[in-house]
Amino acid sequence: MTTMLQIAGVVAGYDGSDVLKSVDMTVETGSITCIVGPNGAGKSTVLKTISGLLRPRLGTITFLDKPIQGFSPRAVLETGIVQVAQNHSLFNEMTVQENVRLGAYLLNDRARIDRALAEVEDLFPIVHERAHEKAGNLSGGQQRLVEFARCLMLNPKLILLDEPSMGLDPRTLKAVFDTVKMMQASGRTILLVEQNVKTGLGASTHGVVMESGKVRLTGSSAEILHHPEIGHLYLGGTLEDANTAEGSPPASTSAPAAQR
Amino acid sequence: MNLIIDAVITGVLTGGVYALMASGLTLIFGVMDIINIAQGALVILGAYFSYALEQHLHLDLFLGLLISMPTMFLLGVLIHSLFIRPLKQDRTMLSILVTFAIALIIEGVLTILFTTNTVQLQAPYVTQSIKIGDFYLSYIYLYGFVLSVVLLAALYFLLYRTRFGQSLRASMQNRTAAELIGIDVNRISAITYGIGVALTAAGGMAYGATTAFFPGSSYDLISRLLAIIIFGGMGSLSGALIAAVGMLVIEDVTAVVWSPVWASTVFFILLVAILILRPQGLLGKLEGRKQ
Amino acid sequence: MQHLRKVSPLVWLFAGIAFPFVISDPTYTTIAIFALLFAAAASAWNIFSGYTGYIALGHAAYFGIGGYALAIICQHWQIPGGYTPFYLVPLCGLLAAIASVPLGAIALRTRRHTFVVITIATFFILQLLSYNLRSLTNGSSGIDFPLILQWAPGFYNLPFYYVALLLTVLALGVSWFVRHSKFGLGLLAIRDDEDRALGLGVRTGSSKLIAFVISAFFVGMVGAVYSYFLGSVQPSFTFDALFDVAIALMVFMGGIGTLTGPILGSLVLESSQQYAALNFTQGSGGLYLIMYGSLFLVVILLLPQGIVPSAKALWARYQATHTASVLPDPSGSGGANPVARSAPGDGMGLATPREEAKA
Amino acid sequence: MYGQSKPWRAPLILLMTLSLTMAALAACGSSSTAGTANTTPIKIGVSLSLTGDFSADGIAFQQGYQLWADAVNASGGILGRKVTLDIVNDASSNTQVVTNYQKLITVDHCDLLFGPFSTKLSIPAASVAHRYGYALVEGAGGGPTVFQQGLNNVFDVSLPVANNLVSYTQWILSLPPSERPATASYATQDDPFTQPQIDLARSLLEAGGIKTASYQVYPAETTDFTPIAQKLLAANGDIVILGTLLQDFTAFATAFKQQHYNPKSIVATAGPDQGTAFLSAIGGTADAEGIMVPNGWYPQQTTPGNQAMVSAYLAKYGGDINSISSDVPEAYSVGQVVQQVVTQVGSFDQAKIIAALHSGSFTSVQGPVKFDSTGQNNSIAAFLFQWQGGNLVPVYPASSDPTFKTPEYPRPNWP
Amino acid sequence: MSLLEIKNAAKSFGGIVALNSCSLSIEKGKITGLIGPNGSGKTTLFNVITGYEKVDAGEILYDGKNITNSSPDKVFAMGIGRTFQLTRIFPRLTVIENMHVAAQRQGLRGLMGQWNAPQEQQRALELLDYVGITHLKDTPAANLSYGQKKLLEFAFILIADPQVILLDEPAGGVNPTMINLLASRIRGLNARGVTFLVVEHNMEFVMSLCDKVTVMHRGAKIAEGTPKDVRQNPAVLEAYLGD
Repeated sequence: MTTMLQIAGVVAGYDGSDVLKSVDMTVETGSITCIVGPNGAGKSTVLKTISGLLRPRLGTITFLDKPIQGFSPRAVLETGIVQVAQNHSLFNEMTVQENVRLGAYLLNDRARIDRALAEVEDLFPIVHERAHEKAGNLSGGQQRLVEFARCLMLNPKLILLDEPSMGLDPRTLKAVFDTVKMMQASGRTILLVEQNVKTGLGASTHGVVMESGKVRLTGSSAEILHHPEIGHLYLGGTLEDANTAEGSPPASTSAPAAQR
Repeated sequence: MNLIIDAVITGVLTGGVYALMASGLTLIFGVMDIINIAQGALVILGAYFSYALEQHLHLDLFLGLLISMPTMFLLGVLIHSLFIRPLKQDRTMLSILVTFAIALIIEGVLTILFTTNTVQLQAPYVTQSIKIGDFYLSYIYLYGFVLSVVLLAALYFLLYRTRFGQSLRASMQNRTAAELIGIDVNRISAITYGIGVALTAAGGMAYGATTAFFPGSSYDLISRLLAIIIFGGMGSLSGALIAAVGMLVIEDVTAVVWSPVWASTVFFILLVAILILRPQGLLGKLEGRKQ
Repeated sequence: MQHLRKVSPLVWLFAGIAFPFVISDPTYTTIAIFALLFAAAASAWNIFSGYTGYIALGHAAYFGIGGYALAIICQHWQIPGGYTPFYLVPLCGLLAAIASVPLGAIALRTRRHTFVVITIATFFILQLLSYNLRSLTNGSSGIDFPLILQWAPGFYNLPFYYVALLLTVLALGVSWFVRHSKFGLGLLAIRDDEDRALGLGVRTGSSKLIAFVISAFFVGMVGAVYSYFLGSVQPSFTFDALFDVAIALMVFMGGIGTLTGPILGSLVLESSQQYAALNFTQGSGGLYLIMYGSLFLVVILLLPQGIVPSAKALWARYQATHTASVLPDPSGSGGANPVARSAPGDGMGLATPREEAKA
Repeated sequence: MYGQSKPWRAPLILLMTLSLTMAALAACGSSSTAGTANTTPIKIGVSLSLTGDFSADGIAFQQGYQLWADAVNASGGILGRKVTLDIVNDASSNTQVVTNYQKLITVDHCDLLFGPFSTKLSIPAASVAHRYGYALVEGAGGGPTVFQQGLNNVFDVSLPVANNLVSYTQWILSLPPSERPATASYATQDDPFTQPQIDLARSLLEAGGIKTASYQVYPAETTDFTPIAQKLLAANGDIVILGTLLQDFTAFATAFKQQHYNPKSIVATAGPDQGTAFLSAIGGTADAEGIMVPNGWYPQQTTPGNQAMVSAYLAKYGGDINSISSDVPEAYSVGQVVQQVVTQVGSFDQAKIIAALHSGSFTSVQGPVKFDSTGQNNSIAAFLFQWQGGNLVPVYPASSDPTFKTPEYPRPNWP
Repeated sequence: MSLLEIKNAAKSFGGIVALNSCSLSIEKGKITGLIGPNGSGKTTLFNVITGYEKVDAGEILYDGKNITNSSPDKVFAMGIGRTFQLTRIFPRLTVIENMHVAAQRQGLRGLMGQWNAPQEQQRALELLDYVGITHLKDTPAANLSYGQKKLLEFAFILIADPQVILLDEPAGGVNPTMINLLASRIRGLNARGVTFLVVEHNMEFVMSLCDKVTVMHRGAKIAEGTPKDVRQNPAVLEAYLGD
């Protein structure tokens, strides 16, 4: 396998405070790489620095052997990287088709856009079925699929997904991750951020564990899932463990429970 | 009765001009979520621009727009990049202050250039009129109205039939998502602000040809324009059109059937009453329910 | 710098009381009277707008009601110039407060920009009424206050000064009290997320209205004193839209939602504005407008949160770099370092970019 | 939380800033008033609206005062001392006008005070001047309210505002019955300067048998005059009497032209007296033809100092005689009267000056000045002026002065 | 016995039916799970119970009292607390101030008193300690991480001693460690008698935590029972869990 994306020594943050404190990671061509870690570890921030929404203060991001750090979102998009934002990233007042067409905003060639649309409609029938409905009227899972469809319009090489499972019911969740695998099967590389560790790592080939703005562990997703120490510390062990651990409410004088 | 019909006709025609002035305001609000207090001062600046072209180059008022509108567009882009784009936090409120400051500076510059004397734009069609029934209708009202309709139609076309319009609407609806599909939102904002300001050049010309003005005229104007876009629903173009026409008709009719001194009072009371029933204005959308 | 922090409010009060004796020229006490009256009004406005986040741009209406109330009372009862009108000032504030109950209740049915415009509209309605209800207001000619003939020129300003000082201290006191009360915490919660606050038992409707009425009460009293000092009420001056803009600018400049920001903003802005008008007017008046506007731009672009929060942030940064070491963030969330913390804490910090991106 | 622990630090910064500002102010003030030897110039304080709503008039007033000061200094000054004008801007704000006169009196220690522009600002100005026993001589601020306060120190050298249109009514009523209009329409801004004039004219004309066709009051901030014009048009009065300033007069004229409304006579309280500013606003000499305005002054008048003032104006500010706003002689007259009274009293003792102003008779470019007990000058008759062939010429009351012309009546239709 | 009872609640938004004659009852002292596909009306149900939305028809009973269409503050004062799917805290207030917002007080004197009265302050700190974010008490809530915000929202509900707590996707977007902490806190509180109604898509969380699970689909209840029963219910499999 070859390396598609390489991040080295990236420092980035908001308002003068650093969220990412020197991040190094690689994404292999054709993989599904899943970043996991506690809230606030900087997972989504990594995606934002790649897609150009956030400018890194230090470090390099190399995509297909070319440096892309500090590029504008548009320039990043032109290199073949597309990001799907965390939630509700459709234009609610526009129709499904308008939304999907906007995915090819960078293109001027109408015929090419039509062709791309036809291809995407093949993969995502919903785009065709609900073409003229307002995107805001779709359910959460349907919206996620339309977002995926839109991101494929430019035929990207690398797709960044920010918590695709957020707020989805199990059935939809399964459909979404099936779609992720399908996108991989059609030759694309995927880098995603997941809180739902088991689902996320379960569907991916590679895993990255982050904590406090740094990468703690990388490896195949199976390795990560079964790494004993990491499993206990960052993935929370099992629910049974937790139930027997600490967890009694404060002293009865100030117990939060109702005692009426 | 004839008086009322006359008042309605003038109300509709002047309402068109107000709609043109307000359309820039509502457009800028829709895209950037900022209230451009400088709109009133920019309208007056636009009027003086036409005045200068007419006085010094003897350009026809409408021809002059070919110069003033592009120039004002550039001015808008400049203002946006210098003063509005740098606002990071709390843009909505801070932009009110920033644009107010810009209004003060514009007034100051106009005072130096043109003194505070009252002027009105001159052209043959300003005072000529045609007789309809027993009512004289001035050409300038007609021309101003036609200009407004044409420009508003062009704006509508731009927004709903062009790629730029699509990206503009996308930026209005979801800024981050727009950035992620490659739309340069800052550029769109700058252009939108420019368009809003360019529209004031046309609105200012039509206003200046029907009303005498001086650099301080902007204060009355901006309060009316604000009332119009709230009445019509913030961010709604057609709402602004309806509200502008409605406002002027209400005022003109009140002025003839009751008294000019109560015209504004009636309008403002009506505005308050309507906003109590429909807080989002006539055609505005309620802010989405959280969650 | 450290010991200055411990200086008690009493010292400031004393400084305020002593001011006319230190700088006794009536010109400066005149400026001080205007500045203090604006400070009282700004502080009161901040109790509503600063704490709840509802930007009201119609308080000039209550200023006008207060001014007209005093003028009409003095005219109707033929009250001679002197101390008596001062005793009537609370009554005028009360009248303004009473008027604000229905007006506030109507306006507070709406939010954000619509609220702003409704408040502007209520202001215009009242201004128009002051023109049109001639039997009460004497129309555009206005009403003159009785002359105060018995006070010597050197003494004349002192009663006004101390009344203005008293109003400022009272407004600040009420503001402090509100800020530290459960009621005030509810107002701040409304500013951040009104529906959520309601769902946590905050009676948002009545809280907003009470804060609105409190601010109208003070602004009404300020209007009464201000107009009495000027000697007359006239629709265009007593109901002055620029009053609202001025108040808002002063509060924003000082730091909206902070306790002392509004006072600071108004004292600095009003005195510097009067100073500028006195000193930089030879030649074109346009230049004055340009300078004034440019000053605003500079302040807003450089200190977007206002003077007080920005100063605090600077101070925090100074402390952070000059105390032993900057501790790493214990939570690992990247949020709790002292610099980032000081900004949104008290002022208009609002959402961090992270928040915006999520929203 | 963060904000509570040290809430008193901010006011400290504030008080320091404020004290520094004050100290700086005090320093400026005291340095400029050092020495009162007899060779130092006489300092005359005046607050003018150089910005804001009244700024057009404020700037014209500044010219008038300046022309007078130049003239006095050229002729050796007053009591052997030159004069300097200490002009501060009040930005058309009544708050600022109080501070300004306060400063002129206690910081700048001005020897004399001139009035501001407009009735609205004269009231607070007069009250401050009164507190310090200063005489306040003014040229435009003659609304009746100023003189209802019972102040003894305010003097208006121009004719009382309310009487402005009296000469017009006299002229109308002097027309032969066959030509005399049967009806008159009135429209006035809701303003203490214009409305009393219109009300007086109306009562005089009604007493003379001329019926009122329409009477409209409109708010000062009106921008759209079409509905009002339509009402006047519908009432179709033979003559129209307007209580306007320049801006609304222009709007009325435009609306009348658009509506082809041609009353036999149009008179306005102000606007047509603004010289070339009026001509350019209305659109040229043909449009101005026949429009009337009352005024206490005209450029060709042979009143004392008038020719000198006019030529000095043309030399300094350019233009032609029509470009001289009537604000200029109003301001100039203030200076002339003050000059005479100071020379007469021989000192700057304000009490004596006030007494002398009340008792004495003076001359000015606008004509004789004699104050009544309230401080108004009742000795000037308003001339009635009419635009004829691009010039504003006096037409009434009849005079042997060659500049006087016969009134055009009825006025020609709009071009 | 049932503490909270929803009878035939109906609600639609401009033609889109969110609740379709929905009836369910929440037993006192139990942890009830509420699951269902996206758009099945779970959040709308929360909104109508807590007064954020008014029902078009039907009624809601709490402890035998009719609370249909009561305003959110009244519902909260009666002892029903809730959290939101995307947390709703007060971003510009500090963590400790957030805690005090929900502390109920009666009458003018209560409102005019200091917001951080010693007793309330002590309790607020204990609750922060309980969820493990005491060290952040003076931090503006905006600066908290997503998970910390969830904990804060959970903690400030508790300050008012609610009898019933409605949790809307407490585990969504939160890392497993925090989910476990939350689960243990819910159990602890439940042991003291607090009733819970939990909307959650994380099946592991729901199944291990809840005494009873109710399934919603298209605005109405389609199944209820023990986690085990529900898991095997064909209708649930069809509508929700997938195959």
